[in-house]
Amino acid sequence: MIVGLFTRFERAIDDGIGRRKLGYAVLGLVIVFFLWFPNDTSQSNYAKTVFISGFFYAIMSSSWALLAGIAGQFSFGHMAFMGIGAYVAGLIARDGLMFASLGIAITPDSISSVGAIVIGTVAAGLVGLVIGWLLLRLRAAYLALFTIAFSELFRIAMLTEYDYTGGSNGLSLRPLLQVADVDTARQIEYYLMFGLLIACLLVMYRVVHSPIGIFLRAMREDEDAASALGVNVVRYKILVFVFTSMIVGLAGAIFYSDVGSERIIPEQLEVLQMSLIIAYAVIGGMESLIGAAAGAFISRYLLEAMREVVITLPFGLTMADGSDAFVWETGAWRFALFGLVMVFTLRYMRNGLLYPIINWFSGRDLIMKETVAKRKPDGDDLALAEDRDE
Amino acid sequence: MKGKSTLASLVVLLALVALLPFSVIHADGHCEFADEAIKIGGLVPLSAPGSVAGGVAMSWAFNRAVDDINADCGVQIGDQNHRLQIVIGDSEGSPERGQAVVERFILEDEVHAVSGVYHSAVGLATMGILDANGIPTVFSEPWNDNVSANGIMEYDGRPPRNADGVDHIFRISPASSMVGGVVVDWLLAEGVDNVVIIAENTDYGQPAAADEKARFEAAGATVTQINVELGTEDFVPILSRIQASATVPDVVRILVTGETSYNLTQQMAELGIAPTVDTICVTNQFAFQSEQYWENVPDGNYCTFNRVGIIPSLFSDIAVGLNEDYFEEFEDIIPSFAMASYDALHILADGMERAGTISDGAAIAAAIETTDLELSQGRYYFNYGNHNDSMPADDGMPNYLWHQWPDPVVTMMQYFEQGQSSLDAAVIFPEVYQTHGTGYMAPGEMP
Amino acid sequence: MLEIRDLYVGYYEDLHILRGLDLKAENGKLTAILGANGVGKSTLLKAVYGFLKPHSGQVLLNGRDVTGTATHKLIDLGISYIPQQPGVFKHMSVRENLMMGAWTFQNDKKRMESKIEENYERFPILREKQHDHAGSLSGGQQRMVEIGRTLMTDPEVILVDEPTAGLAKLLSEEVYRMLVNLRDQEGLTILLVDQEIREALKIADYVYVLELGRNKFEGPASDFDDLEKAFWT
Amino acid sequence: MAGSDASQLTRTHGSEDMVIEDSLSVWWLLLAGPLWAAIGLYALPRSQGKIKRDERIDVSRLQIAGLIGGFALGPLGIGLFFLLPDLIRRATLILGILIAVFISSQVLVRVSDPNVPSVIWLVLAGPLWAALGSYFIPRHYHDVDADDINALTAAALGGFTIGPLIFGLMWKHTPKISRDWMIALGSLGAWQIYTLFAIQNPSNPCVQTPFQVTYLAQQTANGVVIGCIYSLMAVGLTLIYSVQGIVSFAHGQLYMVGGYFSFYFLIHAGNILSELTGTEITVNPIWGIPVAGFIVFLMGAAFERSFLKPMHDGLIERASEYAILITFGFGFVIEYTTLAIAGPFPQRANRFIEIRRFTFPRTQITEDFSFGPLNIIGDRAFAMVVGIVLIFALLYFLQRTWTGRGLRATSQDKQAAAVTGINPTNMNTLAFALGSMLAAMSGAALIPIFAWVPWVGAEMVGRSYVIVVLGGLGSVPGALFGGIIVGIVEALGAGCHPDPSRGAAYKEAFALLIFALVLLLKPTGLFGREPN
Amino acid sequence: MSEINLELNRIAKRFGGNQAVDHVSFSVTKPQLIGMIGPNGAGKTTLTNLMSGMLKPSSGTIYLNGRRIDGRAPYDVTRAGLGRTFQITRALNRMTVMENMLVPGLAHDPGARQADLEARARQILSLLTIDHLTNEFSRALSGGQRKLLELGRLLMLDPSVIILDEPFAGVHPRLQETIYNYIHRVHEDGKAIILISHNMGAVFELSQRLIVLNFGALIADGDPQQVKNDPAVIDAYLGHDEDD
Repeated sequence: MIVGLFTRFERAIDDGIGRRKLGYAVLGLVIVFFLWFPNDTSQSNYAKTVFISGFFYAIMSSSWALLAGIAGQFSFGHMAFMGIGAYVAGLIARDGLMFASLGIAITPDSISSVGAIVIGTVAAGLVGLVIGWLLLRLRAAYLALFTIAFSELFRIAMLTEYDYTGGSNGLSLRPLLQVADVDTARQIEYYLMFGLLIACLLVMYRVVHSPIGIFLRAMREDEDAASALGVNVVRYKILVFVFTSMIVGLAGAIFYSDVGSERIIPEQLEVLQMSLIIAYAVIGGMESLIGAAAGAFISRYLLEAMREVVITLPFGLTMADGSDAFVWETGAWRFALFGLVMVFTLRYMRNGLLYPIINWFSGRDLIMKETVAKRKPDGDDLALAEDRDE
Repeated sequence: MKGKSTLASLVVLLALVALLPFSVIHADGHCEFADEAIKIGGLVPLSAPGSVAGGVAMSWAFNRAVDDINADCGVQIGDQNHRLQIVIGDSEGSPERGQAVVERFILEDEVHAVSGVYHSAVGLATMGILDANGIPTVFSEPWNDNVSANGIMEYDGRPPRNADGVDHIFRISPASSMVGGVVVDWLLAEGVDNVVIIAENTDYGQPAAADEKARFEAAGATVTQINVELGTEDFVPILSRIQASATVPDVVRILVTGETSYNLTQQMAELGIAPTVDTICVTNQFAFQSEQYWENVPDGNYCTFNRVGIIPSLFSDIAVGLNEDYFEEFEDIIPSFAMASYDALHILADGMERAGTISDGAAIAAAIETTDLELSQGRYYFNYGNHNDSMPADDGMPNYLWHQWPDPVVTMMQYFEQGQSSLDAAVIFPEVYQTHGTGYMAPGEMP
Repeated sequence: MLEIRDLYVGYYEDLHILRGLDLKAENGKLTAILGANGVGKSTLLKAVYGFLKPHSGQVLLNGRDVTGTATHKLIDLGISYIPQQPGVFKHMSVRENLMMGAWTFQNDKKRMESKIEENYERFPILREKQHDHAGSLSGGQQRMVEIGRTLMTDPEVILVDEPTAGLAKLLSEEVYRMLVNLRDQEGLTILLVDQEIREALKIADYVYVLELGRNKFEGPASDFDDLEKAFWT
Repeated sequence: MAGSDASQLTRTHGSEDMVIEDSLSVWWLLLAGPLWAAIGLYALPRSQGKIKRDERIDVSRLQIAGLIGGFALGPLGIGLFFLLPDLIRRATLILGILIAVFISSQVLVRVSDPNVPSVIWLVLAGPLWAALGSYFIPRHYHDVDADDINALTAAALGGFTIGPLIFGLMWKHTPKISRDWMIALGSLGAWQIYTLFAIQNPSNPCVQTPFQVTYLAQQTANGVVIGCIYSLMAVGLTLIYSVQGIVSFAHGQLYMVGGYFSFYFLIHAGNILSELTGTEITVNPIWGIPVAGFIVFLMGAAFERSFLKPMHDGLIERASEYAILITFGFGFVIEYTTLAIAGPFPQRANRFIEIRRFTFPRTQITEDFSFGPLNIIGDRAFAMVVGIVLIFALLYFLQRTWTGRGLRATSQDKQAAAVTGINPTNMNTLAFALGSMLAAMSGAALIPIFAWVPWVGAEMVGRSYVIVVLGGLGSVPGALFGGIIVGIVEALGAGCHPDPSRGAAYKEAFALLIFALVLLLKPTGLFGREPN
Repeated sequence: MSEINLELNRIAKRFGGNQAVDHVSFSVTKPQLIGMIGPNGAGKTTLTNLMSGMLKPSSGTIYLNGRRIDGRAPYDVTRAGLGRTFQITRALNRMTVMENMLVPGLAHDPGARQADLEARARQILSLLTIDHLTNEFSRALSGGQRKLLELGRLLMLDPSVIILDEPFAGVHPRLQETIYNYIHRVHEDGKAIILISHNMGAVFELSQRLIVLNFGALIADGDPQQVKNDPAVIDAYLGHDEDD
């Protein structure tokens, strides 16, 4: 019956305003909701905190979706780039920077927190440039392995150079905001992070829907063919690394400048944290920026909500200890469940769990077939290709 | 077909959302409780990268304390009895998460007090918010010297967010300097002079190592410090390095926690570095959990370890009862942070009763400052606070004594039989606590 | 007898490389399939041998429908396949390569040994090089290893895809002689796909010429005197 | 709770030290090398000669291989060369150069002046020349119509090590740059770095005169022992890759869960036996190895069938990335399920053997040179033996059994394998299950040695990636060598890092650094097959 | 109309010991339809890959319009004015047909307005009779339609030389007609086309000049009718003659 209703609704939409417009309307409503949210006096600052960190992870996931889902560069180093942004911003603000021979001297006094964040972002971009260049030759598993190695090396260095980086005590960045009133501060932080998310999404959306985006997708589909069509694959491969590194570097530097958290710790750069980012993107849809962002937001919320499952017993039944609710501590189980969701999403809904919604609103069937019955002969299967010349 | 299955998965997703927690309502038999329960936030690490084992033990202790207090008809404010309720939050060992959870405590759960905290980084990161919101807080495990000293010190180079003169943060775990002091005093008394310190590169290991190193060096001993990463399994290369050094170390001091400390201690024993006749082994307080210790460090006999918390032979009735229950649950001896967590709730409850309020943080904090309670770890009191005219610094005392329980019992213990329960292990220092009438025993000696 | 009826095959669902092909390979005869590149000769063999699933049509072996049988099961039915790409196991010794041919009767050691011995008789050079890695052999020797491996199972029908592609002339002659021997002395049914049209016509009993996935001509090899006519128009 | 089972595990606490008799100690050790070398010299040419009619590997090379293999690795080397004669050339060269580098560096350290400031210039000059060389030499090669595959690396290494000299050499020998050049130059570079290190940091235990031989021997032994154990896990990874062409990101978790399966099996088996017989019985952890292997074999097979098979059936787009993510997710599920069931408390199984450590005592050889003591932890040595036995069993399985041949055939040529009647689908499943099984078995072999927690796999799996990439993805012997190399690198890295307080903390980083370099410079690794 | 001057000078490529392309030289100086034939393994595809930059030649030089293009990256070669198709079609599967067209369009002329490019793409697609598929994902296309899409993509680049690798292989006869038209049309536009095909009929019908490769070497180059009767070519195609 629900399905029937849905179909009728669908037809009505198709005849009338069009799904796409409806989609924009819904998106607009969501944005309005987020803009209005801090003004809801019934909500506490805590909800804002949760949202702020949700926004941060949404940036992380969606930029990873751009890197891996759209450009096809399967990197596990995303968290490390974020860390570079945050650490460099923190260290610059604390210790300054001296290039005596070049006549450049940045002293901690002379630099504002915004300046530090900018430097952190640029540093992340520079490292992204180098790493992107190194990765030109590597594909798929090798690329993943290399980026894991890179991010582990970075984490170990941050942890071990205790005197300089604060080790696992973390590094506290110079606060971006100097607002005494906690409520106001939180309000500003909320809008700052949300604005950053929207800005990042817009910029990434622009990129994806610009020639560059088309080139990136062409590269993902078939690097050789793209190259034969005149796409400078070297440039765009490096570019996408630099671009996403700068986005996450910026997000990291801002988030840890006492907007979402007041210190960055090396544990944040662990492979586990990276894997969560990836899982969010996979669950939300790793080829869609909005999907990945929403996936991160929703997954984090669910992981939080599923910490314990409390089922109030009906009919006045009681547990052995006299309470009337069954409490299941799901501490580790929720991650196991989360992993299962990810595995099944991958196997059966490769475009993410949110895909049907996005697809419906997009007004046409994007990539409806999950599987391809018609196989493209490539790689190992070249031997099967028709009468090959060489 | 396809559409239906995607629809189905959406339904499943929605069903998951619907499983959000409901609140738990207790109804205890013999006491009349007021409607408003006292909520206490318990901030403990329950997922990696935090120390999950520590978090599990602490939350067990919280629940146990809540049960005990409620069985005793809760907290009496005026003529009403308020039921105590613990809200456990998972810090994941991360300052960022810790902050978020504390905010949730304050704003969402509207807790009246907070306790717990295992990782110092979490303690440092959450103090500001807790204090600014006037939440009376008794930390039960972070060791970093700066925890709780916040009220009188500038914290990380910036003024406290809300400097209204009232500091709500207390600590009943020892500051790392206090622990280090005991270990160093003992070792110096043993006449060591060539010290190797192996420290994990964390917020626990590094400050502790720095502090102990300074003390040793002040006494003229040479110190070699070796940092290791938590999670390392194989220490043989670095231990071989110690073994190959020109002079045999007099002591190897391990400032490493968890399974990593077990691996390290066991490999050290297997390689014959320490404990030997020449070299004293001082391992981490985790050795006190003797079941786990002997399972993981079968060769660790004659290792000494520092023990925080009252020594087993002096266990009060409360401690004995706690320990029995803990043993039943975890098959091991209760760690100090579980006892401290248990005591922390009692201190908070007592403070509230004496202040006569459950919501006036300043009043409760003022009441806690004058705590005088006998609990599982001993008698609790706080020397320095707003009730005291002089500041620690005025008395030539270290700043960390602010709102710090000055008497956590820190002892040196030693196993002298393999598989020995830590309840039977010898307390060897300070002398007043010696249980077997003897100080350090070199391998082979018996009390 | 291997019979193919109205076979449609292709790599994409809607793109047929073979469009309604019919042919028969009589028992004990060498049937050659000729045609320009790209008309689907190799595709045909791949379809028969289970690498490609035919879109429609039938493959019959002695009257039994074997269409779409998985590759590894065809050996037991008595069909073997010698692909165009050298398919030796490069990092295994020659002997091991031959042994792999005995996969389907791996427990019958005696039979395996005698078959290997047969192959050594057939190709003495292989005996000499039995412990060398197959990858280190010359192209012709690799081809021998492959053929030898195929013959381990005593197949009734073998499908041969351009056996002399890339081989020197002397070696090619050797290979053709071998095919003739297999037919004449061991009575095998051979379905040969080849570009060496002259050579193929010399040894074949019956010839099919394909064009764009369909039969163009067919007939006994002797009918194809006028090569120009057959291939350049 | 998890602890409850553990406490029922009766254990014998501690153990005895075993000191090997003096007569056997150093002299035995010193003799062992030449002895095995002699055996190798005699046996290897003969064993190969029997089956090698064709004289592709000539006797003199076999003799050298036997000599060096026996000297450096003892029976292991001889056995390896016997089983895998095609490794002889490269492995001999590597081992030979390692020995030569070691000896010559000792000489150099003694003769060189410790305060040479020009050294700094040398260090700086290296990268410069390397950059120049890697830019110009390949161009020259291209211009004269020569194969420039190896020229880039060789020029970079050469520039780094001997500066402009190499350019002349390479120019002269233009088309003949081979892999051997790179090995030689790479070793030379290693030796130079070692020497610089010795000059700059003379008090380091690795170069300090009174201790270094024993110390280096000790660290090398540490590395080899742990390296063999590492190899076992890496071998599984490499096996999966060679057949399936994917890297399993669940390998660490399978290793971890293998340890737990063994642990719980030992407890329950001990309890049941004790109840049946009425006496306290502890089961030796060796029995946990096959049990854990078997269970995880089934797990791996089930996972492969349900999640990886569709990939091989062509039902999945972007298969290589799907493989990364799906195995990753599988590992995620395993880790957290284990955490939920077993709890976060460290656990450890009983000992294998009641010998705490083997010690070769200190022996005065000449007046101012002594050797020893050398310590090897008993259980570790046992686990090493388990590792080696299992790897050799695997090699035997792959080389000498039908199923093993089927696996190798599938990994070499899927189409040809199918043509001979092998079912590639089954081989895929088998490879994944076997690889997973090996991970689990190494976990079961290590649970008596390390304290076990559910996140124990993370560190180990990172190392396995290093090993397989270093050895060459898909090469079983490569994994064995890679494991030993990584073991030694970690041991020497931690043991020789100039700052002892950081050496241990960066232990993992040394291997990761090598990993990154290998990935960038030579993704096929030391023993990897060149792409066909 | 762009200037055409493609010149191959003793181009050779070795794979290990195998001489895949053996010092081939030829040049193209006017808008010509050139057929390139040769038996399997003759090196046609390798030569194509060498010209388009997918492979670096072991020796020899290639100039296009005065620019040396050998050893340059494929995108560079493409921008210099040499476009190619692939034997096995390489449509960008999860992009729409229009996006497939835009990739070369934008790569060729990054400053162009997207609307202009789209208009041009539509024109080309309608020429190729696949304009009804403009917004489909190219994965949904049939094999023949993919071929057409590949040809269409080439036109967006406006190259001066086009290499068509097996444009007819496995294409429905009805679509083949379209491809014929395409080739004629492009040729009329003043572009040189190198047509590699096994479809002899088509090659002889279309080409004005024929290049024959065998074992990597160029064995004939000239008028199709002459080449057809060249004994070396016949041998290459029909197998070794008894007497040679």
